Amino acid sequence: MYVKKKCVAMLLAGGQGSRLFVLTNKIAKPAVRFGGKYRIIDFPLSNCINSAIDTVGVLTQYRPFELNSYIGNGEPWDLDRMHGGVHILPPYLDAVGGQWYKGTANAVYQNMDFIERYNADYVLVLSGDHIYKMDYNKMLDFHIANNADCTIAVLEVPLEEASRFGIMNTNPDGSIYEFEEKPAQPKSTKASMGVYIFNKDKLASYLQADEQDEGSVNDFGKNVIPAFLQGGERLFAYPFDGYWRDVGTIGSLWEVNMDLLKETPELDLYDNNWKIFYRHNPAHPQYLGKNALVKNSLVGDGCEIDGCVENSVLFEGVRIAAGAKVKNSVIMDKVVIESGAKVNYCIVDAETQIGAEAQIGVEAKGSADVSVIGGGLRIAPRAVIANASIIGQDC
Amino acid sequence: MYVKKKCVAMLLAGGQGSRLFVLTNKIAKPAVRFGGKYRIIDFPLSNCINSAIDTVGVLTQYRPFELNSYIGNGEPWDLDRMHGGVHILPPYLDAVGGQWYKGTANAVYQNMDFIERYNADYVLVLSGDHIYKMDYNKMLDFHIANNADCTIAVLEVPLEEASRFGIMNTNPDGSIYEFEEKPAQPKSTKASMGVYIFNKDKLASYLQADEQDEGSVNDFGKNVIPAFLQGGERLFAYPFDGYWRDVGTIGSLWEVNMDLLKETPELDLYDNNWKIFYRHNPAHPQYLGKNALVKNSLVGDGCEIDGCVENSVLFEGVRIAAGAKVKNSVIMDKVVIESGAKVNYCIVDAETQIGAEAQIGVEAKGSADVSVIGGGLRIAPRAVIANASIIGQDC
Amino acid sequence: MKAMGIVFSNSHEVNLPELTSDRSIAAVPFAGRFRLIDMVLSGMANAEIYKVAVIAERNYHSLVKHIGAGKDWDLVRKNSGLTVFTPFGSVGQTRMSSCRIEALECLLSYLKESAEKLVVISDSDIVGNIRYDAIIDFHVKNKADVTAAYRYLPIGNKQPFARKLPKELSVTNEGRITKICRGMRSDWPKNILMNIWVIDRELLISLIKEGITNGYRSFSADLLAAHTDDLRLMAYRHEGFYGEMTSLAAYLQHNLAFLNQDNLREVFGDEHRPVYTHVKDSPPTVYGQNSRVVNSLIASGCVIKGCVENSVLFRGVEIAEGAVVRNSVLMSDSFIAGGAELDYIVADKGATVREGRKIAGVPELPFLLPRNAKI
Amino acid sequence: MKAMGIVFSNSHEVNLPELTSDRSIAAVPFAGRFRLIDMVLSGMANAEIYKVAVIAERNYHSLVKHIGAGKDWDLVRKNSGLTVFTPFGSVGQTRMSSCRIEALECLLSYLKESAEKLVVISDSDIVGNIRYDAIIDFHVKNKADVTAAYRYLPIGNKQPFARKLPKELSVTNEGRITKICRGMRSDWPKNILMNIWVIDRELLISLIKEGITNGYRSFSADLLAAHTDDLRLMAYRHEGFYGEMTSLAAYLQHNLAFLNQDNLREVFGDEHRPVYTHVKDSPPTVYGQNSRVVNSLIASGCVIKGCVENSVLFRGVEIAEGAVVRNSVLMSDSFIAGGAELDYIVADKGATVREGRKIAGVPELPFLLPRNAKI
Repeated sequence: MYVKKKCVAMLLAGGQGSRLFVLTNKIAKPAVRFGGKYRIIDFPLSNCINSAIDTVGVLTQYRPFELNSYIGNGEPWDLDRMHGGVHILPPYLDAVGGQWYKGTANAVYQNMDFIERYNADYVLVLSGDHIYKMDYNKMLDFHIANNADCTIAVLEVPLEEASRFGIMNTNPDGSIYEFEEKPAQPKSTKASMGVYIFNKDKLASYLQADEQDEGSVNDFGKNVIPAFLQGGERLFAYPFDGYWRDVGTIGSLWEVNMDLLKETPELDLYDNNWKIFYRHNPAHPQYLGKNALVKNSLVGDGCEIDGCVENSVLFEGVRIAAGAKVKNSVIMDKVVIESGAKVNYCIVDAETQIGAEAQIGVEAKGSADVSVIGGGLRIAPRAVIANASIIGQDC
Repeated sequence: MYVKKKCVAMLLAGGQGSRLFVLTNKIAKPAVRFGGKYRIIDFPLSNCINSAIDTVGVLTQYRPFELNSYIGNGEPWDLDRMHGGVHILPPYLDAVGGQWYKGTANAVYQNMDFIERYNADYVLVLSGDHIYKMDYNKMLDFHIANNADCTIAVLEVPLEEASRFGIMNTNPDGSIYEFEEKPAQPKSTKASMGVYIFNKDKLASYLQADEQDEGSVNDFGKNVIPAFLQGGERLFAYPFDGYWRDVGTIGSLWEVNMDLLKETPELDLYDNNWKIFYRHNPAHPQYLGKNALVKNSLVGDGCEIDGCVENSVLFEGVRIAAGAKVKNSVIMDKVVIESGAKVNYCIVDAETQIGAEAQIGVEAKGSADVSVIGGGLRIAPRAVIANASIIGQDC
Repeated sequence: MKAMGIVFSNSHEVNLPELTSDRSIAAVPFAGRFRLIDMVLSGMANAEIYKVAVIAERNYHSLVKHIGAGKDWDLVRKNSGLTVFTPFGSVGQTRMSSCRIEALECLLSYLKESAEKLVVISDSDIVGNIRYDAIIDFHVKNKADVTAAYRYLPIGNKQPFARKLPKELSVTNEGRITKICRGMRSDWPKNILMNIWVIDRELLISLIKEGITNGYRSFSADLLAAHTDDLRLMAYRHEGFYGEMTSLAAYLQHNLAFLNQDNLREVFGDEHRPVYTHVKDSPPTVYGQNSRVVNSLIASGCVIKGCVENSVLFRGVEIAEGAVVRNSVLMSDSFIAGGAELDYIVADKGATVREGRKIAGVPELPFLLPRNAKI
Repeated sequence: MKAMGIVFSNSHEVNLPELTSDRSIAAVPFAGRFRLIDMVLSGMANAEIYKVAVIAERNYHSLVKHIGAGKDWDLVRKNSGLTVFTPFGSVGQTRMSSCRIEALECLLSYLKESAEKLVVISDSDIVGNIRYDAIIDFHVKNKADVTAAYRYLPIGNKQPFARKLPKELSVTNEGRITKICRGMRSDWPKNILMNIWVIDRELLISLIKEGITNGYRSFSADLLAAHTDDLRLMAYRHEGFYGEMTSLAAYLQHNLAFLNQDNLREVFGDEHRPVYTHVKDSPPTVYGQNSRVVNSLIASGCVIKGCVENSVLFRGVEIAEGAVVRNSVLMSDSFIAGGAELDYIVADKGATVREGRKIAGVPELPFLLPRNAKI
């Protein structure tokens, strides 16, 4: 017995995110940490529950352990429900054998049963790679008001950057007449955010057709949306004008973290009416010791800081000894930085230990120089690591 | 952050159960219905929570949709926990590609991370194919008291049947010196129930070795237990003397249901201290109409019965019209039996409709004659179906 | 539109003292496997009302045990869900509230902290599958300030005796309420107020304050009645099955009403608007070799070896071979021994009737077997 | 061995009236992100006690809001979990209980319906990471009828002033209790009863009945003291950090004790025995360009632009540039404007200190800023 749901969200969380290098060796990209407290996937999940969409399928296949256990029963996002809630949807085997997800569209196709189970009228397709706060319910109202078959959220981007995005060319009424993937000569500046709403029945039939097309790579952007356009369906562009970032590279991951240190950050994490929920670990409050000096920084619970921290984002349970100096860096959970170490323009992944007097990126000047130290490593005392290094093993 | 658990259960639920024919076309065997209210998997899950084992990994890969949604958040078994609880563990992809579970041992091997996460000292390995009530905690106490590396639950079987089982040959102290899979000349009558307790570290190292053995089929019974014996580990047989049935065939599935109709059933479902939990559907109480005649039968919620029912087990929401006759049968959820139809020695799977005046198994005399009608079918009015038929499509 | 719910759990217990001496009326068992409040809570959950306050003033232990944290209605939520408000919890409160307005007063800060636009208020002595979502839609569509649900009763329609008559509405053709008055006449009123309201949250807060200031006692007949001119009070007509617990006879009658399959499917069998209840994990019901059960509703976990006719049996009832039960409601874990005969009986939980005892009431005055009675 | 828990949420509020006028002592905020009851509930959950009754008699709204259905302690269970017992819920009960034994009386049927062998009883005004599992093991190993936890205090050790002294135990070398008496002397007792007991459930039921019959008032000093001969009363010595809320000075002192990292890690940083609390999904704390924070505990969600020394700040506190806070405890959502200076202050939730105001208490008599005070 399933309670009918007006709209079900399908969250694509299968990507490896290989341009994040050592940060996604062991975890899927949506599980990457952000902002001192969060993981990327907290944003679409919190957006869903804040938008009153309480049924979410998370499509995973790459290294899902940490992501699965992070999502767990869905309780942190109020998505632990008898009816609906969050469900992990991995690939599966049937009588004729199993297949891994071939593409984003195929992943949804293989899980149409999940959508049918809730008898949903609308399907919201989301990506697990983006940092933004958005009311999907308003987009759904827009979709319904336009009597659309598919609505795509779009963001205005500067014309000179438009050729990096999927661009929607629209009529004055907002309907889309053309979609161009990374056009050399963009005709518009409306970039797709990778947020789609479909009428369920239409989606089901196009996915079915896409599955039978041997030439298709089974991708929403490359295949399904063009097919909708070609089929003469009603596609609309829903304009969004808030903060939205694709966290695809080391540079962009570093920058979205640094964005939070501005005087008035564009991404407001302090809004009680649109909280970003996350899974909590029990921890004591942060302790700043007798020698601590912390300036222009964000710090999470459970930290013990006796050194100097400036222009940095510290996640939970970080320990920084007296005499250590951390600047312009992103330090993830349970990192230990020993006395006299200097860390500059660096992303240090969880549970790594930086030995005493080690020097990382001391010459670095900006985002192009950002180094990355993988998780669970030991950097020896007095080790020297140059700018823009990617460190994946102890050194 | 994970709370340490003394013992974690790994429930093998990946089997197709092909000898159940049409009953497992669309669902995994552990999801097969039993006893008017239950699914097979309710028994190991209820045994776990009643034994105070609150962390269960369910290893699935065959058609897991219905099983996944049945287990859901684990709430019916009080296994919806912040720490521990029930988790579905499907195969997954990592950086070097994915692999399906090759065998029971490989399924556990691929999920050692799950066990390590809870820092468990002991691993309880269960099968999702058996109907029985058992206190695993007593078995764990036995395991610890014997300082065993592996304990295997055994059942006394008649000597003439022993060659159908895996037989444990034991010393007077209960320790196992030999394991014989289906021996032609059984030396003992202690049959393995497929319930194992392992010391976690030992299990991890033997599974590692098993994985590297190219000749292994990665099965607990065929490979891992023999390896433990060969390695000189301490193996003990834990004697169990309650009701235990392997529901592997149509005949045995029919019989375990009929066992419940005996004057004093061996399997006591009415014991408030060892409840079998199950997922509830909202339903009204069963309604017996003005023409109803129900004798020696078990009936679930939501049924509406106006016909005759004898020696049968009716699941939830079954409708039997006035004038219909059901005898010696197992009628699963939401089956509709129209007026004048006769159903005898038959298992009818969920949501099937038996047309008016249809005749099924009217000549049948015993368990060898049992017919099976698959789920969601329509049997035409006045259709005649012979004894021991297996019906997989409308007719 | 987003709405929150308020449920009164002790309303009109005066009409059903036989079953409410040690439980609230919300917790009175009903229709074989339910308690009365199940219909209200399920109706609210089905209307996507996920924030519900239950006002519990007296005898609420069995109610609290039944609803627990609200799991069975999927009402365990992170920052809202189901909350039971009991008296004496607040600073300085030293006595039970004496009327609905005073009871609402203790919710003032809860109401102020909430963000929902609308509040749905309901009693819990109501039998029916109420479409709270339809009432909300009606309220919004009619731009109402307050909407009250009512049912229409043709004059002359015979109703069970009630110690306290329900209130009556005068309604214009457009559905506007022009008058709310206490049911004072000997015949039953025509437009019966169901004690279900939809109201703007901000307006409710100011009305509560006004009611306290003016010393009003009745929410409808005093407070709302004072605003028929200056507020837009609308009436929503409920068309489906509806019953009120006006007496023990009404209790028996409303239970037996579900032997009609149309009523049964409408109220308890609609899979789009299911009625949830606290699950007990009962096994199936067993019918013996010589059982004879006709036109009856039987919950799970019963063992029936005797004869049952036109009756409602709750979970775990045992009818021994040779016993005969007719036109009765037997609550959980009753035991009827062989040779006993029952007619028009309401047996509270755990009652035992010994061998050969014959007891009979009449439809308008059923015989009550008290809880755990052994006769 | 399977145990259930009983937690008193209003104990010894007389010692801390400043913070308990509108909340129970169990709900008093503590150590930056906790409330006192978090330590008890987490300790019980860590000891695999999954059935817990919280006795709440007064002012329990903030407590109930904090613990909700018990999710944060993983205590939402199908048929047990966390239950709050409030007065007036039971049949015929018309007044608050006047002592611990009377409060326990209202749990008699709950205790009788339970299956657990042992009951762990605890107050909630206790600071420490109590190993309830170790006390249970001690109880079982010593075949005790009742085990009481105590701490040893060398004579002469200076303790904060208390309106009501704790009780004292006389203990033999083997750990047997020979005497329980009220703390009457001007110097503090040596073996301080911690008001944590482990007791056989059946025995507890009979002791409650005996206590009621005899009109005893104190569970320990009257009831248990009467059984030092015929029952095996054992004493378990707690060795870790321990504090009692004996006064506002003690409250400040116990908060500041966690500026010592050993204490902090022992009580709130042990990952095998974590202290859970109701999560608020606060964002991280922001430190401004000119902030200067030393030797302080800071919860998340704060915005700190000024100077903080030897202090404890709860969630959402804002310290403006130029403000100076020393030796103080500031509860959630306090705001300290620029130029303000605070020394030895306890600020209740939502207090505001305006620009340039200078306030100071002393360690033995901190200055209290009441809830939402604006000065």
